[in-house]
Amino acid sequence: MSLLDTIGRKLKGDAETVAKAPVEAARDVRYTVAAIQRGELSPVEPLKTVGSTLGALVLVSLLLFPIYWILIAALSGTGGSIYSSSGLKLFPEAPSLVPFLWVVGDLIVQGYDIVVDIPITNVAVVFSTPQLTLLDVSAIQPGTIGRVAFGSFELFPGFAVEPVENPSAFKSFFWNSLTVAIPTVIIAMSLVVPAAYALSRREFIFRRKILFVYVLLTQVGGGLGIALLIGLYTVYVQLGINDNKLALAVYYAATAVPFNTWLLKTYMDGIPVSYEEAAVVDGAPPWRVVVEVILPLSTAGLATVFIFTFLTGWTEFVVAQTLLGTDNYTLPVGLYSLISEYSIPWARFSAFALTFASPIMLVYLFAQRYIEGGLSFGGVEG
Amino acid sequence: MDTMATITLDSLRKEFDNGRIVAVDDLSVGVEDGEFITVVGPSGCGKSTTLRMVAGLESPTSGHIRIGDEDVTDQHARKRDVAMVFQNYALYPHKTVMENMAFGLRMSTDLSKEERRERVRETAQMMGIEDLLDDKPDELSGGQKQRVALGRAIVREPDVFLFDEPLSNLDAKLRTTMRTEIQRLQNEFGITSLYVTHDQEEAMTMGDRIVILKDGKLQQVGRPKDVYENPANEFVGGFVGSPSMNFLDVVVERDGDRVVLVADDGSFSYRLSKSFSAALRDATHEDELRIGIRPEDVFTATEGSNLIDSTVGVVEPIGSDNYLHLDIGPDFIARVASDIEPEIDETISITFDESDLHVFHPRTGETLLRDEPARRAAPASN
Amino acid sequence: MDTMATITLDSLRKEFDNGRIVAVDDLSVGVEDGEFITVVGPSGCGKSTTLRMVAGLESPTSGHIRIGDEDVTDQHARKRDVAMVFQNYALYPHKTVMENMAFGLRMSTDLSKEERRERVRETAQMMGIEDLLDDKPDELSGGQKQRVALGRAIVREPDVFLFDEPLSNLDAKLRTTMRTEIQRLQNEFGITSLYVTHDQEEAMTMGDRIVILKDGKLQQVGRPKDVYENPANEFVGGFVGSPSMNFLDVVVERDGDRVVLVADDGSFSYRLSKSFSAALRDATHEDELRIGIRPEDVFTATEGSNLIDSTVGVVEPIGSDNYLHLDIGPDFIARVASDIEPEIDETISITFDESDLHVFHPRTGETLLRDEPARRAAPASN
Amino acid sequence: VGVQESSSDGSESDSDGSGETATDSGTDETDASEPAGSASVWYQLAEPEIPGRKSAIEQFNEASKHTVSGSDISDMRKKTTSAIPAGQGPQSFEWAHDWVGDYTQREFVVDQRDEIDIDLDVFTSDAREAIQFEGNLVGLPHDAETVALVYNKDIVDEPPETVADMVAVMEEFHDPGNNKYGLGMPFADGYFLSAWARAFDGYLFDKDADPRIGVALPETVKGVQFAVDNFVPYMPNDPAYEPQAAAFAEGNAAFAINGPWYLSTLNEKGIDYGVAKLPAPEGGKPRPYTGITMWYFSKAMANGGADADAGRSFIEWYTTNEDIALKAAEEQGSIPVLKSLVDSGDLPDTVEGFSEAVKQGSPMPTHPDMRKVWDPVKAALTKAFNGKDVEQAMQSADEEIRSNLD
Amino acid sequence: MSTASRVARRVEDIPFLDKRDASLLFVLPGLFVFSAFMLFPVVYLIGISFTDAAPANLFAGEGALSVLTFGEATFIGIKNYVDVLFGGTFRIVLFGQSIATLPINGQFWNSFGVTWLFVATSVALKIAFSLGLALVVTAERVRGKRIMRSLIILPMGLPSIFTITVWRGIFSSAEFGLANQLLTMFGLETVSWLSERWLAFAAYNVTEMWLAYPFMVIITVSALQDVPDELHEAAMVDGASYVSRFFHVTLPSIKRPVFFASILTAAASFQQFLIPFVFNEGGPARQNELIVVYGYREALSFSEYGRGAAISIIALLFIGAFMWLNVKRGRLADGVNDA
Ligand SMILES: Nc1ncnc2c1ncn2[C@@H]1O[C@H](COP(=O)(O)OP(=O)(O)OP(=O)(O)O)[C@@H](O)[C@H]1O
Ligand SMILES: Nc1ncnc2c1ncn2[C@@H]1O[C@H](COP(=O)(O)OP(=O)(O)OP(=O)(O)O)[C@@H](O)[C@H]1O
Ligand SMILES: [Mg+2]
Ligand SMILES: [Mg+2]
Repeated sequence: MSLLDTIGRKLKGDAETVAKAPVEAARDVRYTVAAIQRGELSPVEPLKTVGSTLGALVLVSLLLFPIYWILIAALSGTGGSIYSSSGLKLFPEAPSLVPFLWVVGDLIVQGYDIVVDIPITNVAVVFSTPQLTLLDVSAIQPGTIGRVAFGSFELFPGFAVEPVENPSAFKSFFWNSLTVAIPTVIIAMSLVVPAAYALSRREFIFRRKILFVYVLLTQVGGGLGIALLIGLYTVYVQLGINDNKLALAVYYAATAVPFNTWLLKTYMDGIPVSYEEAAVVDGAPPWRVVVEVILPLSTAGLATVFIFTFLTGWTEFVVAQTLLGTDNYTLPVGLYSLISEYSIPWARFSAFALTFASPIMLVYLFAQRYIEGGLSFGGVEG
Repeated sequence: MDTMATITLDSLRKEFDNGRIVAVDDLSVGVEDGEFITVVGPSGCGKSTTLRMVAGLESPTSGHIRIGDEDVTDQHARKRDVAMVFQNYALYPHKTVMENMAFGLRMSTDLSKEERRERVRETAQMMGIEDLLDDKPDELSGGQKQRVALGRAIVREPDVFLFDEPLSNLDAKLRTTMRTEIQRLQNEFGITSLYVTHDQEEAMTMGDRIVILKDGKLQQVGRPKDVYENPANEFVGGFVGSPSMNFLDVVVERDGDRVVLVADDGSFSYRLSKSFSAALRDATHEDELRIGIRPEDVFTATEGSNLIDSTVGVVEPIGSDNYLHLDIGPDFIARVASDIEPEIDETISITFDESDLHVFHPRTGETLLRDEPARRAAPASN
Repeated sequence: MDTMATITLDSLRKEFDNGRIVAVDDLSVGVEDGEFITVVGPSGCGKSTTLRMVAGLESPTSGHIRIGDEDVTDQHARKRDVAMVFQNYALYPHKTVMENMAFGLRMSTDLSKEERRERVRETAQMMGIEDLLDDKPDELSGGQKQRVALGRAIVREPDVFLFDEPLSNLDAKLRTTMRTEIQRLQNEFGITSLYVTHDQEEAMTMGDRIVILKDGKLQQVGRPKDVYENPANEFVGGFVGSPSMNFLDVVVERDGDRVVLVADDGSFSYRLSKSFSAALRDATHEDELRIGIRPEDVFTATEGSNLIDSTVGVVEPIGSDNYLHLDIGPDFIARVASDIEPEIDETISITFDESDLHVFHPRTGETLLRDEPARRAAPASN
Repeated sequence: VGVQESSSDGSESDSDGSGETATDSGTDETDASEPAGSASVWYQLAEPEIPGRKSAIEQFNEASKHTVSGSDISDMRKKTTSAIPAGQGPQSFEWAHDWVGDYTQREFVVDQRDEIDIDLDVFTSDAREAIQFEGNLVGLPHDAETVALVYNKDIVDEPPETVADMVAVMEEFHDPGNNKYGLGMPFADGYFLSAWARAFDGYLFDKDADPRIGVALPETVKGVQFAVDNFVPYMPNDPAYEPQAAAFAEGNAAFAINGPWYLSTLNEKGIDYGVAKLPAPEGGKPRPYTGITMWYFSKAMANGGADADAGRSFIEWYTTNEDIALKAAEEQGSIPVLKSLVDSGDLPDTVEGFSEAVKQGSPMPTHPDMRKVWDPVKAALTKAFNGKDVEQAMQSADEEIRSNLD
Repeated sequence: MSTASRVARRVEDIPFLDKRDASLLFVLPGLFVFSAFMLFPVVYLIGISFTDAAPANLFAGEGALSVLTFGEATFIGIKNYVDVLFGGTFRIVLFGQSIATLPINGQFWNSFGVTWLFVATSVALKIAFSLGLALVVTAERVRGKRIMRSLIILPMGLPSIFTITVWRGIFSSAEFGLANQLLTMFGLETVSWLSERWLAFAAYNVTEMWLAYPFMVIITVSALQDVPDELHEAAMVDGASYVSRFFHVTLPSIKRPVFFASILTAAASFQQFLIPFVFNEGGPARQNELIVVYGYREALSFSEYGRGAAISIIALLFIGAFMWLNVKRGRLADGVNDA
């Protein structure tokens, strides 16, 4: 799959850049210092750079402070709270991983018995796969996290660790979220990609009208969810599909259609027609043109649409909460159910939210430039 | 190539915007098997449109296209056995050079993967790009990209080659090199080719014959030398050759059986020979004419008849020669040897041979004295 | 302009990427007031970088730039009284032509709005673009854009004009027209100009003097004719002039006091005159040499000494002349009159004047016989 | 039958008489060899309480032929209001009794007076009263809750008897500049403030009184004013629950006025606390609203059938099971409503404190119109907390309630 | 593929469609699903808004058919709309003086007004802040821009319900609320954020900004990167200072993408639900009840589905008109078409 290949290569490139960053920075500093020493560069220049960078850093830290703040709450043990009457603390006093352990729960791969009947004979051979215990939170000992993977190396020195009884249902929420988000992505992509291609490359009846409607509904679609909730809920209930993850996924996919179609269409507009023409002249039938040329060249757009649709399924709360029954709670609903009538168990709540968001954040971290590319409304320029 | 790959364009017409734009207008041209035809004309004259119709990327509004004996007018681009080289190369950025070159084979033949690679490797070797096969297009320099684009076309061994300004993105030096390279390849393979350019020098040097378009209409087809020497009209005369042909508006006066051409502002007069006068009288009865004289046919002289005095505006040295901008007419240039370096504002005398004179209809711009050989045969008879 | 706007570049050096790329290397050039200097060289040789340093858009790593008497090395771009014309015109797309042209005045003078409009209108009239003043750039054709870009620079009446390949996006014909226009304006205003191009013909025809760069290093500065006739080294010889100078590797053999140059494959020999031989012996003791001869200096001959037999590869007609590709050396071209049209593979004899010979060091490429006048004075003495 | 065996297992584990009631009822039903049903029950609990609830359900499932599945709901009001009318609701859900009137009127819950097999007299009278509305019995109670005075034993030696005493202690300890506070009490919540609003014979809502809405009565205003004067100066500045709770939970406040659910937080934080009844104001007595947590008979039970049986027998078993009640009392500080337990004196000290507070107060009104009282009162209390004129604030709340009731 | 082409051939037979219109088939599935799941509920909602629908009657009736009859709700005409718009009275109070009493529904119009105000302020804030931030993380002098850009979009990955709950904590009125601690750090008095109307409104704005800025910043950054360097350089040579360049080059060049993003985000602001709901349920005293919250509360908290639907429809009309105006005026659909 050349798409994955490309992504892999880009990731590797990114990783290399990140890895080389310190070396490069050192080189930069040495070069600058040398220039100053030779008297070729006024020392003010690097100072300006340092100053601006520091300023930007401060700004970024301020922006991210809320996230850091809840991380502290999460690391402050089960009693952690963002309401701290003892004033602002920049570091957790008694750092503890218990809330996270509580969220993650046991990571145990059950052992399976594989029975192979040997033909003719009456003998059956039984293979038992070992039970693979990555993490057993109820039996965990202080200083053992990371031992499985890192041998005797303690991964989080200084963090309190204790056995956790009754870990959260995170895994089941996680599974639910996955089974909502993945169909959402699949359905949405299969609706969006052909439409975006057609809107970008073909001329047909009602094309402009559809585009207009889509642009009109780009945002209305998503947000109206709440206003439409009553209608939606009634209809779903009457049809008896309200507690159905697939139905929810279809709904999410539907809401994602206008914006993402439009987004991808805009992105595809930026791909020079000559690639397509080259492929046609090379003898490629239309679908191969799309598969071999258009799609690989739309990577950034596709990645953006992928992330956006996935996010819809992954983080949407209000509709999921209304439609789904407890067994099917997705992560955000599960998260919200931690809140009881009066109080919020902040440490667990934060740990839950951060665990829940960290894959997304990782994706963002690496896909940032795709999203940037995918969201550069080049076609809007006019 | 075992088939006869002639190309016949038969009253081709292409309209855009519901007929508001006529890009190509009643164009009929026949291309012999193995011939290299260059298509030239100012921007927007319909060169690309013509080429794209041959490739099948546009369908003609009316008229027919035949490749060999087959009428391909309604055939899909991918069914036509043509290869095209695009202005921006249109190399698939996500594929390696190898994949780029093999793509056409993969689409239009059923060679095995190994065979394809073998074919690509052979071609690459011939083009001197075998070391680049694993690179992606954006790692290549302009010239290398150009070679890959050529290689991609060649490897398919098509019936017809189409080039749309393939060299216009290269710098002057590289352009000359690549030009020779394309000529070499064409000599080697003898594939029927249609080559679009807006650079008349390129058209002249490369084409077996040259097609000149203006506003979608055919102006002239012919061997470069013929076109240069016998332009069909003022436009062709001015378009072909660098620096451009000089044009002057003159009034026809009679002096016995001789004709005297007098500048409309009276600044000079030029007396024609008897035979030329007779020919001219046979050709037209207009009182006014437009004459053309090529810069290299203008020479400085100090004695003799038909001397024209003029002031030097600018002297442009191009090394091998000098261009003198003279005030005889608008943009009047004489190309003289590089050791003739008059001062600016100096007055010099120039003249030219009657045989080098081109005579055009003052309004339609048609060439009036077409049958040159007769006239040329007696250049000294004035 | 009342101030003396000379430009002095003093040991200018520019490094990129922390010194990994040296774009400009120890460049010293002085530009007279009112002079038009063209800077030429292959792609990536540092032309743009040099120009941008003068404009203040890059700051030099070391060295100094003076405009007039003032050292502007550390001055911000907007404080320098320079105007620049960019390759892609860089017209503000959202401003009308009027606003585009008035913007510089608005920023750098304190003329009233009315005065500014007046100035713009005058300039526009001069440039023949007064009808376009209310249009937006994207409604203009390439040539019109170019005119506006020029007008925008001119209207500010700067001390110094900088051009970065301003014509490279235009087609051949328009390029010639605009070239003349720029020359006319330059004559009219006499503003000191630095004009970057990669087209040697443009450089030759336009420049009062021409600066040739390669790999960031100055190769030669001089009047176009001098550079053409006395290239400082093989690179300049090959770069300036079209088609390129032909180069041949020869072995120096002696025949009494005459020197005979023998092709290294023995295919021809060329016997030098006594005086030339003496001069050559004075200049170098190398056994091998590289000689250069310009295509227009090669002529066909049937009798006389120093005849060289060669096979014709390709005949390129460019109208006024024909280019013969000969098998004497790699890419050996002779420019001959257009009526000399040998068949392909025909063997013809050519020769050239000793006085047109350029002799280069076989390894360094330096010109070995610099002092031409002496040698030129006695061309007939062989 | 196996079922009987397992239910008698259940009775064996029950220690005394009240346990037998449950077993009896179970046996009565199964006699008729009716089919086994399955019921779903909803609850919305704080995280620490969930395991206990789960094991209780498991215990029931083991002991009964019926199966009950419990779900922790993330927003009970929203979920019930949307799901129950749509026929998607559970057999039962657990909530305080204040929805009794409203939900009965909206037909979300149904009367099961004739269906149940237990004697309501096992419950305290307040609890009995709370689960009925206009003659409908819409659920069974399992514990009571109210707010009481929680004090930090490191700071306060003896719980104060009067507000004046309490103010003296607070005065001494309060020092917001150094993060020390006298009291943490979610002021803006009518439930928490009811003790004081009603301390001088005021009331918020009384379906039998005239006017029914007592928000703007001078007596009520006086009560609120009293709270404003005596407590607000010693509290953190945010009237919401979380910050108020945080102050005491971190050992930074001398007193808290809060409910039993608060104790798990305090245990976690390791605060050495005591619970006492509310101190008396001068010239009045604190009358907190009490909430009776109950299992509602949801609409899904209306048509009877095995599933309804399952739900009902679960509720009956749960509400009459002393073990569960006792365990909840010990672990969550909840106040039993089983008379047998209330009178037994086995309750932990903290629960005793709450128990006494319950005795001080009276159940929240069950009338549906009460629903429209809370929000305006909350707004008025917020204003009062922020130093606005109390009378005006209560007056406008009164107006709003009236206009909403039209 | 072959079925598709067979269908395509069929379609060609329809007189007014020609061959190229077969491409419509690529768009139809998306359009259909979207309509089914979004437009049908809208139509349904419109239907409900003319009835006295409440949970009790709406779900009555059996089977899918009763969807179409709205259960057993009865048709009451435009009463809901009349109630929403004109029910009740609205006192205009100026300087504590009641100057006029209008026969309109004060609650609705207040909600309506505050919603638009919120749209205006939050969008202005979002644009200004994101633009500033985007300029910082693309500034030439700043090192490590890529990493910073990756970092600042992280908030987009947090579930908004969580984020908003956290911001509720930040804006706690308590002395130790984070916002108040900041004030204290600067030597200011602490304030009661959520219990004072305009402070609460400000808190909504800040939170909305934090929620929305990553999206805006991404768009702005990519727009900024699309501004040709040559334009800046031309302006520099023309003598323009940083500020002039910002106004004459940067701003006009990024105008369209930013405008587009602003419209999207304006629509999002208009439909903001969680922030007011979680913060103080649109309080204090329903003063900041944004329109969606208002509709939601009417519908679900008070079980007046018909009324809630009417409110939602009115909101929809307005946001629809707003979008339509902007899309038309900004020629957003055209722009993409001409590209
Ligand atoms: N797809 C199209 N829609 C509308 N008009 C078009 C289209 N393609 C070309 N034209 C118009 O047809 C005319 C001929 O265009 P064409 O591209 O063939 O010119 P060209 O000779 O290739 O010019 P250039 O040298 O600039 O490439 C032009 O006027 C152009 O504007
Ligand atoms: N901002 C930059 N960062 C790194 N390298 C640069 C930068 N600008 C130029 N260079 C490098 O400096 C060298 C000279 O570049 P420059 O643009 O001056 O060449 P040029 O002569 O103008 O070429 P061209 O004819 O292609 O415009 C090149 O090798 C180029 O890659
Ligand atoms: Mg073209
Ligand atoms: Mg350059």
